[in-house]
Amino acid sequence: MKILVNGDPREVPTPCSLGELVPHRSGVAAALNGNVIRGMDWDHTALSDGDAVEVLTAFQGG
Amino acid sequence: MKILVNGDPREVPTPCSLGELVPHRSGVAAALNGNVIRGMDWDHTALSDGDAVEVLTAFQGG
Amino acid sequence: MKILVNGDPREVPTPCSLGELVPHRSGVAAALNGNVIRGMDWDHTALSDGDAVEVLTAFQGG
Amino acid sequence: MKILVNGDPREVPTPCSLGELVPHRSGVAAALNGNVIRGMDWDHTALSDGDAVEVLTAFQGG
Amino acid sequence: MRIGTIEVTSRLWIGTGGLSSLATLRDVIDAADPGLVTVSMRRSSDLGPSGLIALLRERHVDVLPNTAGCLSAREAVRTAQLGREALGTSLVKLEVIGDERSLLPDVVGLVSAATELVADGFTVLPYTTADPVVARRLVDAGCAAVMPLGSPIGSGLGITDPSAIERVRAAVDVPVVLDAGIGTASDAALAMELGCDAVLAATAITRAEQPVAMAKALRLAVMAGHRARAAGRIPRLTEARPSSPMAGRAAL
Amino acid sequence: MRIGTIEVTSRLWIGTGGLSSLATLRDVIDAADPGLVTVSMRRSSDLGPSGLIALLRERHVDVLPNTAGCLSAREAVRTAQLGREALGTSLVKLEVIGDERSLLPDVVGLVSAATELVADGFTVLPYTTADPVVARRLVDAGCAAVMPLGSPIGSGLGITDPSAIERVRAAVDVPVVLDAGIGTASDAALAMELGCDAVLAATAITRAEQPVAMAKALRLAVMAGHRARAAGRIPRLTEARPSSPMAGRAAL
Amino acid sequence: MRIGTIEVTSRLWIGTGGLSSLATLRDVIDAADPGLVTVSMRRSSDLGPSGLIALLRERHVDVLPNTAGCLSAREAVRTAQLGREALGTSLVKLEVIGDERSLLPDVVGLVSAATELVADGFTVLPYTTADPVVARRLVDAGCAAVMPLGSPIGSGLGITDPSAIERVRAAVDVPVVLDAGIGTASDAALAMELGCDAVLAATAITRAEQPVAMAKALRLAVMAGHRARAAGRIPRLTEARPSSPMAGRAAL
Amino acid sequence: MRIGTIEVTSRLWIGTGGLSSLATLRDVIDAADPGLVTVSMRRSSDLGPSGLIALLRERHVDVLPNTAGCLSAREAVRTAQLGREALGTSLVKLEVIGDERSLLPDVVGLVSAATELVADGFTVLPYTTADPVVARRLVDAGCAAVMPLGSPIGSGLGITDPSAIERVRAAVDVPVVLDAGIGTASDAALAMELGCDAVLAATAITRAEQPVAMAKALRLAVMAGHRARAAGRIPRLTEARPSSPMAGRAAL
Repeated sequence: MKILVNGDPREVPTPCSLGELVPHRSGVAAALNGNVIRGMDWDHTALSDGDAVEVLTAFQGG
Repeated sequence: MKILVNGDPREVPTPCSLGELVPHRSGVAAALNGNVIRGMDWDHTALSDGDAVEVLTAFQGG
Repeated sequence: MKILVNGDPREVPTPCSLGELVPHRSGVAAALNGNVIRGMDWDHTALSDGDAVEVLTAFQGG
Repeated sequence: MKILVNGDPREVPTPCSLGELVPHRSGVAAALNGNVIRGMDWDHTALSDGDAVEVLTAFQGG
Repeated sequence: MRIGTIEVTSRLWIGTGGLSSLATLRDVIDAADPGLVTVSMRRSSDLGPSGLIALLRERHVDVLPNTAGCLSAREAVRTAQLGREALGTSLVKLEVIGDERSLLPDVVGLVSAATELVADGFTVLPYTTADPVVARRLVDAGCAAVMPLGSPIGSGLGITDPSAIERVRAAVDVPVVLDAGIGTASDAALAMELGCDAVLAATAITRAEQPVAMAKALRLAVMAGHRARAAGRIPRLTEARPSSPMAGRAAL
Repeated sequence: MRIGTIEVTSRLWIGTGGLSSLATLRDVIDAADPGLVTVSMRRSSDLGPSGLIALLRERHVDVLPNTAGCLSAREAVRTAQLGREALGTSLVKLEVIGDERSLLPDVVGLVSAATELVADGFTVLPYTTADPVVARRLVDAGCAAVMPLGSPIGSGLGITDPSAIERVRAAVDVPVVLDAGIGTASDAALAMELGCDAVLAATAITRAEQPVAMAKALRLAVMAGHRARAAGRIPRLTEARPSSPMAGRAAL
Repeated sequence: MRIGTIEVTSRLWIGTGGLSSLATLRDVIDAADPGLVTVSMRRSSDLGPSGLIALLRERHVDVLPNTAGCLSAREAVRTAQLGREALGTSLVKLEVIGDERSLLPDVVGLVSAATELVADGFTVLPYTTADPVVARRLVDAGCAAVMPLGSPIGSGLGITDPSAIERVRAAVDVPVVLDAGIGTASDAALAMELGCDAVLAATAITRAEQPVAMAKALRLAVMAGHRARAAGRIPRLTEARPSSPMAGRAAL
Repeated sequence: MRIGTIEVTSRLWIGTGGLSSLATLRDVIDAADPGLVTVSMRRSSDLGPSGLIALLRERHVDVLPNTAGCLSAREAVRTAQLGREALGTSLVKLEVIGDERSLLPDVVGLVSAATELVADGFTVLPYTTADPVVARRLVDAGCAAVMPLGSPIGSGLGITDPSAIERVRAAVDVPVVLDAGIGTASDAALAMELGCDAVLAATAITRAEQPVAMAKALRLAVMAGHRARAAGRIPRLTEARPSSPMAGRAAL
């Protein structure tokens, strides 16, 4: 299926969980369609076609 | 009956309308128990015992 | 003879007075070799070869 | 004889040198009638009646 | 300039608090030729109109009732409504005070009170901080002008942060009226140079040693500052720049 | 005010350098109504008088020749003498420049040049620093006024140290004329509020986008500042002070 | 000082944006010995943690994620939540930007976002205007500190209105941290003298010609200003006051 | 830095007037670690040396006798000579006071006294106005440093015209020491940022509520300002400049 990851379209296998999409647990955070998903919930958070996923980490900033 | 006019207790005859209490129409405004009453309504606004009436006019101010 | 007028060399007949060099009397002032000469004295102020004459007037200034 | 020491009149024996008047050599300086006298010269600087002597040292100051 | 439905010509507006007598106020009004004159709503001891109202009618000045002293949006809204009833004008200088000591506005309460009064048909002129974001929120809420403070009411400290007033000016397209802090003529001129459309002066006039003379001075200052902005001032340079020609100097 | 033998009525004085044409200068003069107009002495290419002189006579303005650009007392004294010859006035705005970059005065050379010119019968108006001690020395030397700078010539930075101007004002009893640094109307008003008797503006007018409009603005500003000082401004307070009565507020 | 659950010892906090390399950031951190270090949340290209996180852990500094660039309360709240997830801290420097050009906060949106985040268990440090009334509203909403701006982010203009910072200080009893505008050491010292508990410097360090040297300078400046406030400065006098005794002068 | 024949390491110099006891002065000296310590010459009641001299020798500090209170060049020259005799140093902080109320220097008398003392073998450090032309004259006369005032002695007003100090700095290549006006740490840091080589603080320390703590604060502030200047501060911008990246923001 096709999803958006950090604004870019990406093809992922079906089914696919947020945990499978994002290999790391520490130092990153994710939002699915605008809703923040806690790390503990990633594995049982299934992605659907057209989902928008944001994966953030810390960068230099004021 | 006893009412409060500008914070001071005052004895008025029963019945008594707001229009009877406040002789003037121009240059003043009145609120009954916190609600602003338009001048046109003063005559048919009956006062009740314990009412709080505020009668204001314009004073020098910044 | 050769003199300097406002910094520029100029050939003038001999003899030549400051008054002959400078036609005007009003709105200008003159210095001969650094010394201010009053207008009344221009006619009997003879110029010599190599003299430096400054002739000034008023310009826009702060 | 009578002299002025730091503005106050004082009776001193005759003769009297600046060195006899001022026991110390270090940390002080002296002027006789407005003229600074170097320490080496105090002993052979004789005081005369009416002399004004200033003896200064260092005080707290900005 | 246009404020709601009325055309305000003079760019000096005045407050009336602090004068000893109505006679002096009359002279101040004549000297200031004010665009608007603010008044506050207070209890009438004889339940009748004040002599002030008669004076303002006599001098044909447009009155701007304020909500001075109101500490909540609710109190300010009701005071505004009473002002409209008593004076027959929909104009209101909206003040929601957030701190009784500094008399600074509570901008959160201010925005909500402004929104309510606009819906009730008022022409709202809010006394606010020199904050361009709040100013735009007030304009979005329908305010007819914004009145940023130069410094605290009655302080006479002038405009403590001119860049903030410039930002407010750039942020909105309604009239900007400098309110509070004016101490003397140069403050009023500066306000106009920063792009304000008018200046409101109260204490600066009423508590000056000679109120009438100060009113005249501020009237001139506002005109001066307004014309100076239009004339296009020279840039600020860190270096000197000769005002007399360097060329043609004599050798002396 | 009285400057030497002549009575100067207008408190705005102007410099004439930097304008593109005499026609504009005529309009600037009419708009400014200046008390004195400064000119500089430069070489005449045709050995004759400049058109500027004709214009100043036509407008009946009192002229104040300066010694702009002089880097020594000697040069300044001679330039002053040439100005007197050419213009038939004993007035001189004395400049002894100590640094060609900042155009700041050399106060040591200034005091000696002033002393020499006073002895020669001049009415000396020295361009000086905002230093009260130097100002008093200049007055002791016989100067008819002192002209402290607000900031460097042509910088438009206004008055960088107002307290210094106040000290000069307190130090002398001759007229104090703020010279150099004026950028716009509020600067001119402030100068007068600090106690100056007049303001000299050159670049602020001549290099403004619209010189005539700025001349008018500065004229109003000088009047405003002069009246404001006379009116007695309110004190500066660190706290707010209500301009509306606290008493008589309604319970709403 | 105590910020929520953690004890912050150093009064200099730093932002990390603008440095060319993590190596320089390491040296800056060592020179500044910062109480807190701010970071921003951005998209991870490889969906993994940044090298910055590793560096901060290596230096054992407490991290303060911000919501820089968020233009609405909603966006700021979500960004705060993502910061908490990624960094395992409940601290957040809350920014709700009201104007993309001046980067000034939207205080109305700020108060509502702060309220929501406090309810969600965050320790909220809001970037706000130097407005004491807004500051008190933020504290009433449960914020652990307030971070008023001295001047616009990255401007280096220092503290344009010191009296406003003093009013914020007087209005709240939580830590006040000067945020935005610091240009150099004297600005940081002044912030502390006005009563701030700490100073956050970002651009002042990261864009200085020598970031590490400036970090050291600001660290000293913050200490100097903090001690100076505690030492009780002399009053400002308009007159001079001799520092040497007038008595005992010689007659020479 | 080198002052005449001696090497001065610390950039904080202190005045000693105004302290209640020599014991406190000892602690102030230890906290300030001053490069030079100024003293004034006064009449000795017992015609012997003061306890102050013993203390200064005990702490091994270099002493800088001043001519405070001298109203003429002649008086200052003689006082300098007496200081040299009493303290065995050729250093002198030369003060020629032109006005007993403002305690501002008489720069004309100052230049002539400096010339005379240099010829007499003194290392002259003149207390002067922030006038670059006078500063250059003093250096041409052979002065080893210049000590411009930030604001009147003991006023605590800091540096009222920073641009003037910058001009003095640019005008001379000898050490520039900010003298007079320092009120607190940020003033001292600013002086160094403007390019001064050292700061002299007297009243700021001696009349602070806690002199020893303020001495420490000023010592840190001078170091901070000195390092900040070397670090190269960011430019002042009228616009904001983001300190967090705009790229990579999430869509939330």
